[in-house]
Amino acid sequence: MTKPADAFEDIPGTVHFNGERLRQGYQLNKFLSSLLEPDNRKAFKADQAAYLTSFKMTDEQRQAVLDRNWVRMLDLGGNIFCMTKLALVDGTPFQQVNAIMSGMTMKEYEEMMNAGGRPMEGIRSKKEQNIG
Amino acid sequence: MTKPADAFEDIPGTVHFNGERLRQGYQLNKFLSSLLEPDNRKAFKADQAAYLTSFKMTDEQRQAVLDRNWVRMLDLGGNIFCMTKLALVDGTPFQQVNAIMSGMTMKEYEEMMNAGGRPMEGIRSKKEQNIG
Amino acid sequence: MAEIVAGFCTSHVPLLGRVIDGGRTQEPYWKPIFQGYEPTKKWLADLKPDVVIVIYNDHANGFSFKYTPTFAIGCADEFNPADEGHGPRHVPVVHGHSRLAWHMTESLVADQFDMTIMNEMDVDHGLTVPLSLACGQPEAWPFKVIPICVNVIQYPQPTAERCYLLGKAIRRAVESYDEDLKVVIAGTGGMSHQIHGARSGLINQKFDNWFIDKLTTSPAELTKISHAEYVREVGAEGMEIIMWLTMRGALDDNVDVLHRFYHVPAMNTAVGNVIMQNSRASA
Amino acid sequence: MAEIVAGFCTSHVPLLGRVIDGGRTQEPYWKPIFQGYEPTKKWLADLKPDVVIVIYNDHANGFSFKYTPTFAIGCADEFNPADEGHGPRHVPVVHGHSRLAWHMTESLVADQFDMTIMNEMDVDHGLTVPLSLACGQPEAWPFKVIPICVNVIQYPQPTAERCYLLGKAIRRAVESYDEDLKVVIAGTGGMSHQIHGARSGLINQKFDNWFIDKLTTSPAELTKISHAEYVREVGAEGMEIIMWLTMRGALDDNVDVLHRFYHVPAMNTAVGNVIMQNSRASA
Ligand SMILES: [Fe+3]
Ligand SMILES: [Fe+3]
Repeated sequence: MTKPADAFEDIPGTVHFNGERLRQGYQLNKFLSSLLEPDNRKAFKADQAAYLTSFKMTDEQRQAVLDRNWVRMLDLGGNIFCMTKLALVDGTPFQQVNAIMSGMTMKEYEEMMNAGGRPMEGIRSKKEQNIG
Repeated sequence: MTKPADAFEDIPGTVHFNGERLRQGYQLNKFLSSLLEPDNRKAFKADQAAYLTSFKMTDEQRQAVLDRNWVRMLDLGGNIFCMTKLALVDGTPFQQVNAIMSGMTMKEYEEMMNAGGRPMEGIRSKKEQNIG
Repeated sequence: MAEIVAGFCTSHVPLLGRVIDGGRTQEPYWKPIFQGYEPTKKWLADLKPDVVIVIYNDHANGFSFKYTPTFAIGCADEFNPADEGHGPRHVPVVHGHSRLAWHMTESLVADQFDMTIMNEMDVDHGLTVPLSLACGQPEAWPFKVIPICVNVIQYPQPTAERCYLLGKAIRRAVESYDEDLKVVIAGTGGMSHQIHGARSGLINQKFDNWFIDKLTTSPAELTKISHAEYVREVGAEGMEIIMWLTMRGALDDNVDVLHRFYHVPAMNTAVGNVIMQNSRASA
Repeated sequence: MAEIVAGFCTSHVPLLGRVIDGGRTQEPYWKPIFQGYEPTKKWLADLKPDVVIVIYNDHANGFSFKYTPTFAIGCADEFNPADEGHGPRHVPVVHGHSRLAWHMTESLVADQFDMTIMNEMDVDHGLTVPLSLACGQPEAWPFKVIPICVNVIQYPQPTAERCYLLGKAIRRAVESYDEDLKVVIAGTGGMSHQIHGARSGLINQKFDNWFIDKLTTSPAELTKISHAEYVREVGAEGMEIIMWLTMRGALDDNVDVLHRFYHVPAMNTAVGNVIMQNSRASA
């Protein structure tokens, strides 16, 4: 890919879902999107590892799915909207995924949101970064 | 649809494949395009009428297919590129379809083409029309 | 002649759809949000538009990454609610206005917008939640809908300026239609939120409110902001508010704000809802 | 920096692909056509481009009418030859240049072209026949290919002007790429033919030759011609020659013609093939 604009690179705790990411995560996201079909959800639930073999993912990506390692999935090219499908199938509230991704407990995360969300101070630029 | 530009309407012997046509022929073209799959070609050849019932076409459209009435298919919203699939499945040379559509024998049509194609005189505008 | 008589913007938070569908709008956490939409519901019920053009984005539900159109226009008669992972929402089928949609497509393409023509597609919460927020739970949606789906989830997204110009082109398209129709345009998405990575949960009330101010008085300024700046200020997922600019582009430079509502949070997201109409219309 | 060093245009008649695949190029009916392509084959073999950008259209093979992008760009690593009704052509898989394609997509979208990003697609004779005509029957295509698919089969097609401007934007995209690459651009389709209705079989030698003249010396004039006029003069299916304007837009205003070939008929179609390069390049 062309170098992503420095501006994107400068934003902390954020994935720039560009062509490189798309390519890296293509099969992973194809698996995740396959869960939109009721039959596929059933097949996946019945035998997760077997179902995963029908997608040309890397072993790392498969393991991240089996481990429900959301941070790893994101690192390996997972698209966040595709990941919501898996959370729905599992019945995991997405706030929990967000708590995990930002290194907080569910309680801390909920309290932060109820207090008006994550404050913008220190999360605009890597130069002033206070997260991650 | 909005009234197609008068310019298109003025061209003789030519279908303006606009939104209205697309809508009219949607299921017919869906059937025709289904022939791109080897399994579907097999199923169609095995029992044409039965295969056709799986598409929400009008009875007129189904009959035109069964009759290989190319002119009628075109009238009923058939897209010419979709129609090439059916000709290929039948093994009908497309020149023959073109001969039929222009009311010529295959021999006449071939001779016309070998002599440099249909001359432009009289086929530019309905006002000066000498075809159809 | 068809006319765009007004526009509204709204967040399209999927959870709000689930709360409506589950009959939980009166719960203390949710009630203030749905109260904020009451004026919009009343306004729309009184206005009775024939068609609502909904600018929205899909979230890998109706589309897969197999292909990603920058701008797609729904030309079909019907659009079914998408299965987003636990069965489709139990909301009415969305009825299109195929004749107007095709006219718009012709006009937009002639105007150098490279639309993708959709003859079959399912619509996800990006479209159906705004309908629920603005109409409640009717047995059938009380107007026809022309869905215009914008790619905001895969880089490169269209620029904010391109989204704004699309609004202007949509207006030209509608106004050149040969039948009398009362049309409303809706911009959806936002406001500030990010639902991935270490910045998950960000909310930027200051930017959101500044954005609504500018959207009202000087939208062209908002078209100069880069994707990266939007992502920085409103989050990677919140940058979908550039779709509000499409709605804004379809209105006059001078508008009156009939309703303005902002609430924090709906779980992960700031919620905004604004109604605007051309000033001459209210004069 | 990558550079577009030259362009060529060619018809993409499916039958020519079948004749090549069937080893029948030396039959008396076909021989003059393939002889006309010999200079192009030699030129391309000597030039050894890294990438060829192929402007083509699909004929309801790789795409269905479910969705119709105005402009689609192939960003994948591989594109398989489509099954067009009797099994795919036995030609090599087409290898993409994903990195350049994504760069081009970013540049084109920033330049206000509303591309549809294709991450999976099959390519039909519109793309593979030009490769066969220009390369013969190699075991693998000797360059990478970026397919750009234009909707010319469903009204509303992009205007001739828009196709020309796309060429200019493609040039800007290629020239802003960070790696040295020798790029050729191909415009495909045409020349005059109509394969439906009572006008089936039309051939307009006068217009075709005038079009090639103008394409060389004053392409902007060709961008002013309406779709209806193109359909009238070169047939409903022949109007796909507007894709030659995209190739032309990617070159300088002044070009030298290195090869020019025209033949009537290949069954239903006039066949044309032209190679152009920027005049400064030949100086
Ligand atoms: Fe959204
Ligand atoms: Fe073609």
